[in-house]
Amino acid sequence: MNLTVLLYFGGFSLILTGFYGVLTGKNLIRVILALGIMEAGVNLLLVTTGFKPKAIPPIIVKSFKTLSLPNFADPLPQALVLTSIVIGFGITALSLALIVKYNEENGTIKMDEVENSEEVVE
Amino acid sequence: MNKVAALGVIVILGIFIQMALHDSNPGKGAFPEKSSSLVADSYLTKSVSQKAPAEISPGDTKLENGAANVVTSVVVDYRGFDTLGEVTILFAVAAGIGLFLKKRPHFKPRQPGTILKTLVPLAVFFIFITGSYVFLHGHLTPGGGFPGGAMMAAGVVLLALSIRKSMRSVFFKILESLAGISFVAIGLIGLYTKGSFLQNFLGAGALGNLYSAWLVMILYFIIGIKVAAELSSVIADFDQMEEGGKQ
Amino acid sequence: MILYQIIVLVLVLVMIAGAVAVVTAPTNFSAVIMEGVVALTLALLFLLMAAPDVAITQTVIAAGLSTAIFLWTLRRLEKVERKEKNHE
Amino acid sequence: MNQVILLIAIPLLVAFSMPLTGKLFPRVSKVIALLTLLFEAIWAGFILFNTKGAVSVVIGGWLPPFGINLVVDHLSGVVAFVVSIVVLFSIFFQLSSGLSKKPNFYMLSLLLVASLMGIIFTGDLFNLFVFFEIAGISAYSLIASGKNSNSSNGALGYLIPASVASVFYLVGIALIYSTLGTLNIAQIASSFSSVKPILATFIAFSLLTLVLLEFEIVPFNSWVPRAYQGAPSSISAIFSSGLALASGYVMLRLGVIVFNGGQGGFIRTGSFELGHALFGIGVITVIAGEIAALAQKDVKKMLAFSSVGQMGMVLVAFSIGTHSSIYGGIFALISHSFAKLLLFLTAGLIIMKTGKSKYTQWTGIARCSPLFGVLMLIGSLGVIGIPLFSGFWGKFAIIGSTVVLGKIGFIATTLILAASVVEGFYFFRLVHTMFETGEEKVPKVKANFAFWLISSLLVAVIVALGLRPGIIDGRLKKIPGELIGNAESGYVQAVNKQLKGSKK
Repeated sequence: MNLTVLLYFGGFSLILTGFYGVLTGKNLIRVILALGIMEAGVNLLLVTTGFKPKAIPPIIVKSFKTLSLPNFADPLPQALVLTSIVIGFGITALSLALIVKYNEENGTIKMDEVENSEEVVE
Repeated sequence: MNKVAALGVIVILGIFIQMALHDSNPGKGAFPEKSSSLVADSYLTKSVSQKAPAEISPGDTKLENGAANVVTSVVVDYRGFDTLGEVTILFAVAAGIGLFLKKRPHFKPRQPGTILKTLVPLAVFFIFITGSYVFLHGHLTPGGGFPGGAMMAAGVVLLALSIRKSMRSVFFKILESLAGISFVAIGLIGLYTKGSFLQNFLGAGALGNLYSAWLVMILYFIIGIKVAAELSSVIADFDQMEEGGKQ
Repeated sequence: MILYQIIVLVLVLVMIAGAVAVVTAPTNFSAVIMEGVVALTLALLFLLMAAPDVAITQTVIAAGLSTAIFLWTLRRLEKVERKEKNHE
Repeated sequence: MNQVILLIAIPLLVAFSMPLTGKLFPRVSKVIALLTLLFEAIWAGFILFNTKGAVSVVIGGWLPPFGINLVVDHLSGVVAFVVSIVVLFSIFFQLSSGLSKKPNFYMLSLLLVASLMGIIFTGDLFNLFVFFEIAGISAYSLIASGKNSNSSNGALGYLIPASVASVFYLVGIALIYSTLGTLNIAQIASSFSSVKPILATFIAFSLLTLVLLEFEIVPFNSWVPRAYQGAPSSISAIFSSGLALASGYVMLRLGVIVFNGGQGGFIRTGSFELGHALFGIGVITVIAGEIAALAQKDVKKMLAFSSVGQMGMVLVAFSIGTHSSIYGGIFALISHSFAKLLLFLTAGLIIMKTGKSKYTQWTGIARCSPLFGVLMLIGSLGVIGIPLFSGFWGKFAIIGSTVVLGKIGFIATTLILAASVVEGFYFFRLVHTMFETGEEKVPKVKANFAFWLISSLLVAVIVALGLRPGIIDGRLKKIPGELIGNAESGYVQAVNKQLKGSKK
């Protein structure tokens, strides 16, 4: 069993499941949750790109020769994921506040009811 | 969107992804046999701008970057500009929520019992200590400014939930502002003393010591404070709008 | 090594099941809780993938704070709905 | 050139300090924000004036593939200058229009301009993503600050598709990193042709989704009408003139440099002709945008859809990828920025003073205050591309470049001309309505000094560019040459030179 392939599969499944949720969701809370699932999936995907079987965390705790590196995991994708998690939280917080405002303005948290009253050209 | 149509889109996208990942044409694929990273080894051996030393051990002082946690060195030092953008995002979220949500000042907080009143501050005290430990040791151990700041913000949540007093977001705003100013100011000092924005002007220190990797440590401290203040001010805004429902 | 692989496999499957549950859950509340489960499983997975920094951040921010503000919002929206019903 | 970082750092610094100054002296903080925007415009002009060719600037002292770099060349200089002017004028209009806004509004516009500068100058794919997110978050909040009941709807309608697109952008980054092992745009450009073709196509699509969404291209532009309608007019103006310009710039950068290796001709990834797909999408966008604009009664929505049509035309030009079409595309983008800015600000002022947002209700406004009619007319002429006005030269160059393409070129030419006719129809319908005599008495619309200053400057620019494109031609004509080189583009060369010059 190839772990990398499995993790890629997991990441893409999450992204596609979330995407399905975003496409079909009427309730705004559910759409934002589905977005969160997509973000989780892409974070997994990013970490997987720096993953090697039997890797150890990229923290230097004992000495090593630079010619023969220990099997460190790649630190760069991990750094990117840190950023991506925080960005995801920011988007979630902002969209929840927007939903509250939307609810105050339209009296609902369903998207399509308002959408129908306007001409939206795809 | 129609459920069937959405399912169709997902299936098509899935097939496209499958084809892309298992492309049999010649060239570089998504699953390289050897690690393709051009940059990771240089980060790990601290040899981005100088030659890699033969051996790296804790306590070395001549490295270009003294953080033992390589992820931290990437987040704060090698790609510090991204991190500036990241704290800016939280700042923008806090500012945005403050801009478009109406504040509701009139509400009566419920008074908590004595047990909560005495125990929660104690718990929050320990949470703050842990949070600051996490971001002060960010260059040595896993963790760092973001989780540390978030832990402190969680302490603030606890306070808000138990004490039920209206949270004053002014304090957070000032803290946030000061931390942000010092982040950019450190960047500008680097620009005018060393020649490029956010460049390390303090030296690397000894690998693995608490008082090492000065710039990383200071920046992570600032990030921790800033993240804690920003998250707290976001939560304060949420708290106020939640109270607003009760009035 | 086999044990490690099995654990990863189980975690990935739990995560996918959780994601499907978020999309199909009957109520908003259960969907939010399932999202928390997915985030925590992912944090465990990160820990196994030699990414402790990411795991900590994921636990505190994505699983903790994110779920908290979701619940906060839900309570707020429910209150408004209840108030509206009372008015009617 | 090191000082280019100030374009990003200074607005961030001022924005971070605004919670302090905003609490203490709210009025002063707004003026400080405006002065910062003025500084941006001056500094961007200074950078542009000193640009001789592509230069790479490192951040943090780490060389490009390891650290993040900024790249300054003629293209980024010109775009940054125009964007900074657009934001300056819009925010000046907002500040002087009497609709008071909280200090947070100006803070977020500073963050927006900082992130647009970041988008323009950065040389790193992930950094580009971070700046897109900052721009997005400031944009959603600014839209939601609108007073009408559509603002939160517009903001959410923009947030959800943009967030989905940014997830796909991150997928693209993950795949690029696992395949090529780097995130630096120049390094990716020089090795992108070695990626397997289907994978390369997938990566290109996932990266471009976000860019095309911000660039208002069909089918990713469902957010456009709602967001434009919900936002305050000054913010709609920034979207249509600033954000669209910046994302068009990214489209050009990624398309021509990364996916094509700077070889010129149709943009391709591996064996797949991405350019054909983009050409097709562009054609559909032009048709859909112009027809939708024709059907609109709401003036702001009409202007929004007209922007969509124009962006489609620019995409068609970029996807052809010859020297003259790239030149024409950039010229069209820039002139569209100025003309749309004038239209949005004038329309915004009229809507604000009269409270009427549909053009059918505007009957007779120009009878009472004819200068507004003239401003709308000049803006429209600038967008349509009548000779003597700025839009003409862009369309002229694009049409000139399509002629050599044979059948496809014929389609493109016909399309652009037909689009101009449709544009002409709905813009003249608008202006004509304004000059009609209505039954009702219309109040006289008054504007303050700031508005007259901005609008006369914009009119001057539109007419000057129309009469003498030579003013900016010298710099614009160098851009295609920098993008499309014989072996490597000037952009890639600049970064590689820096690598070779290093000690390592």
